[in-house]
Amino acid sequence: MAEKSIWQRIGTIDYRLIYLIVALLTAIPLWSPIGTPVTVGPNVKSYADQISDFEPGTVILCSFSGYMTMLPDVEPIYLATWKLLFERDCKIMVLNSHVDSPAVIKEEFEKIKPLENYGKEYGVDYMIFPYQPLPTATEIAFTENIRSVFEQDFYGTPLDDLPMMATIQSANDIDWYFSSDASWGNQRYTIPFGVKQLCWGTGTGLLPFVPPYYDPVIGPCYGYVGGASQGGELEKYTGLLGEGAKINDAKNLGLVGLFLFVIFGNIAYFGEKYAGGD
Amino acid sequence: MGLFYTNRIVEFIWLVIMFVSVWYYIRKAMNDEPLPKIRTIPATLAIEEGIGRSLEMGKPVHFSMGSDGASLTGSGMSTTIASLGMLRFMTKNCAMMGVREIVHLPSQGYAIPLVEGAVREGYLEAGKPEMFRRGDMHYYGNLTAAFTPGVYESFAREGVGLFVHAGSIITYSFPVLEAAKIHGAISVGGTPRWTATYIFAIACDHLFIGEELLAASAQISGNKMLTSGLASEELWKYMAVGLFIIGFLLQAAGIDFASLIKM
Amino acid sequence: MADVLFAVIQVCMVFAVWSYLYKENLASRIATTIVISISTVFYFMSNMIRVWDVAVIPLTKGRFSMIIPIVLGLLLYTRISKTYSWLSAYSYSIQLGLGTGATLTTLIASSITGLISSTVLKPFQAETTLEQASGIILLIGTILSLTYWIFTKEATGWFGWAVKIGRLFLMASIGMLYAEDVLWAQSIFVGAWQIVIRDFLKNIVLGMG
Amino acid sequence: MKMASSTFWKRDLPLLLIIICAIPMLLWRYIDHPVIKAIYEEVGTWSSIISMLGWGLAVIYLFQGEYANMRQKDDMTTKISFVVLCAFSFLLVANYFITGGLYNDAYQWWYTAFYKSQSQAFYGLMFLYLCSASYRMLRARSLESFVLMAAGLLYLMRSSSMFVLWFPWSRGVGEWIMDYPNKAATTAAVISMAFGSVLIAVRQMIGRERTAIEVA
Repeated sequence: MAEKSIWQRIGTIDYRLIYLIVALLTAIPLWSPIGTPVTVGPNVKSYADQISDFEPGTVILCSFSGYMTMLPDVEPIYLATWKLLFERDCKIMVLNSHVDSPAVIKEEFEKIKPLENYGKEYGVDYMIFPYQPLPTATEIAFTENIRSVFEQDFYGTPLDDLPMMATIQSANDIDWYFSSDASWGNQRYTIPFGVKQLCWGTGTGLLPFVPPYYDPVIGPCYGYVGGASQGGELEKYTGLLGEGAKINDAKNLGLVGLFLFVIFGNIAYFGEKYAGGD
Repeated sequence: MGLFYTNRIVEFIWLVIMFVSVWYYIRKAMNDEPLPKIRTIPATLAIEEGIGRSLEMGKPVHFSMGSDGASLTGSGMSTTIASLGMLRFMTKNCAMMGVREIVHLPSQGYAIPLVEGAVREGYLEAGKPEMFRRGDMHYYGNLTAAFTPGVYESFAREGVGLFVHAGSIITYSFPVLEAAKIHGAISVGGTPRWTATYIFAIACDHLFIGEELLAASAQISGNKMLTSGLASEELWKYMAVGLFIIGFLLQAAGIDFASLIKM
Repeated sequence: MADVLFAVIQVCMVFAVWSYLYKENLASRIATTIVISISTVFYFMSNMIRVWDVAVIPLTKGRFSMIIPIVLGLLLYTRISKTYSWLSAYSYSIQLGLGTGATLTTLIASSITGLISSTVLKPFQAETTLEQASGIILLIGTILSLTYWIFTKEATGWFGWAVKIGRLFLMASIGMLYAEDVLWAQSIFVGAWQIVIRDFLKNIVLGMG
Repeated sequence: MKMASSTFWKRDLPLLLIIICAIPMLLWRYIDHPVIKAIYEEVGTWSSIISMLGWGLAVIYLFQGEYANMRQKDDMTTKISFVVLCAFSFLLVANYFITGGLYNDAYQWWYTAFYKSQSQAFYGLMFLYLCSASYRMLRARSLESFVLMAAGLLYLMRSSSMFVLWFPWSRGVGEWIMDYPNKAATTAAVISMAFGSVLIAVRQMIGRERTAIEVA
């Protein structure tokens, strides 16, 4: 059997070695952080600035799709956004769009403590809907009349008993809509009702769908933040530090590993192509 | 207050054109008049080749429309229907060649009967309804973290000659395609879900890019009524290209195109 | 004690899954089975409790129209019977009908005319020459990318070139999608490491929490 | 005669039902009338209820499939797996009745301990798979593959603070790729996908899309 050339050897590194090196590069900074400075991107600034400009009494519907698996990627964004929102005088409705979301949101609000830290009371300043899958027809019914889909909140209290819901009947009464999806998920609010949208927690490959809909001046999507690295940026920009900035180093070093292997792969390819099997 | 919303006229005209054009081409197909010829989509040929290869290797063919690829509402609905068409075609071919087919079911419980129905119809069309086995339809619950190892394990246990992964697929399916490669299968796949297209570009032997899947499903069905739909869709695409160009020219001439199109 | 047990279960589950990298084994299989059962049963129960709240209770209080979706939902189970399975077609028809009509309501304005208008406007909203040039690249790129999905014309001659250039735009986008997913998967990987390093080693074993 | 009647009940009536249900749903967009809105408010939730009820089928299929699997294969792993499946399912149902809810702390303790760690560990593996696939596949074999690789790597650089520190220009280039070439391709993909969706919807509304009904 012919011996492998140097290029072939560089080009066929055992995949288990790749796994090991990348895994270690990611794990080391978690044990002992390096502290790489974070730079804030324009879309993150635009997102935070939009929230800061909310008028008192702004009604917000947050479509919350946080689920346990994806939390490391998006939780820093959610936590920083909740804090930003609770600092304003807004009315917040939370629409759970994943079966895990009620558990996640309970945990997040326990961390944030809206009443103790921001003086925000459940039912007066914010409320949570129960989880229910919303196919398109059901979602349109919801936009037409919220009570046609939800008669009670997550805790079983009738919506009419919540003071903040007295003036909120349909999507006509909603000013801003927060959702992870800029393309399909926003249509029922932005098109018929002209509700403005902000994209949050846009992970799992939804981020590239934002640019066709994003325009900080004319919308329909006025700002977006997606992914753990942008979570760190949002924390830095707003001064609300949390987990996002902490895991930044691990992400950086892991990517260095990936880059090195891609470079090796290309060296092997061009070496074999131009220098032959020597 | 008028009965009709007056700020949705352009949109409504689009809709009317769409209905009329679909109806026009359906009439043409019903009258056996010639329809525009559709170019061959290479990945469709690979499916038939793959089934033949599986027969030679004595390995089964696997099909999956993704772990949550059977939505019946929203933009995923058309993909679900296209995938069902593809599954039916594959099953028919497998049955005719005597190759075992294993189907990995999507998580949506309400859609399982549709998938099972497509398989049954496929066997029926091939004249071999007795080949249907419910044991070859595998279900893994409502989570990709369970779906992927389940498919992986099935490849290892049963072997795989061809893996067709087509539907409303999300990026979590990447490890499944890697597994098919590791087990020596030919993999064919694609999704109109643009965000997940890259997994097929990186890990598949033959892929359907974006909406190609919908066209491929119509093409392989050999059904003139289905291909007639594609002809009307082509017309809309030319209209869209025309609107891009006209819009640019109008805007350059100082006419507010955005207001016109939102009329 | 509960915290220790919690951290131990978590770390065991993480390593059971990661052992999969070596080869499939009993531990990884059990971990998967646990999650299959948890995800299916939890989702099923959550849905059934909700059906009880939004359909059954209103029905008992006199909202008789709720009998229709309940019967339609139950008709899905006729698939189990060979004789009556055709009855499930009614459930699907109504689901598809509602879905089809609802889907069409906003699709044209959002995904067709809305996108055409925002793309056309981009070069005219530009403030710098670079932005203007980029806006024109965007417009041309969109038209050329769209040519890839024209199926009735063979990709030869000038049209072939249009498709080829369009494909380059598609590839750039696919490359970006890939990168975005790498970042996402990496975050989750870091999350799993946090379970091992922060929650187990630092907090439980070394008591640093 | 009997055959014709059977076709009506099994194929024609379901097709007709699609049309009857779809038309008022669509008219909501174009006609401003309280009756149409009232129909939505009443019928809209049906869609959700039907799909929620359908999840029981998933449970049936799961247990049926796993049981068949165990009967088919005589290995210990499959048997243990089936026992674990039954035990955990029972545990989760019993836990609901004992703790009195799905979202209380006691219930969520079990759910989180097992499910969160397993799913994060599993999806985390995807990062490793992506790294090895990147090494194998991201090679500049042609202009197209070069563009794919360059766009991907530049976007990764743009998203990493360390790379932005080393190569400050990468942020601007990464943003540009996202905002222009990616936007062009995504816009085209969304438009063509929308056409595909409209086509199927229109075919259903004129009674010419039979795929789902034929197989149901």
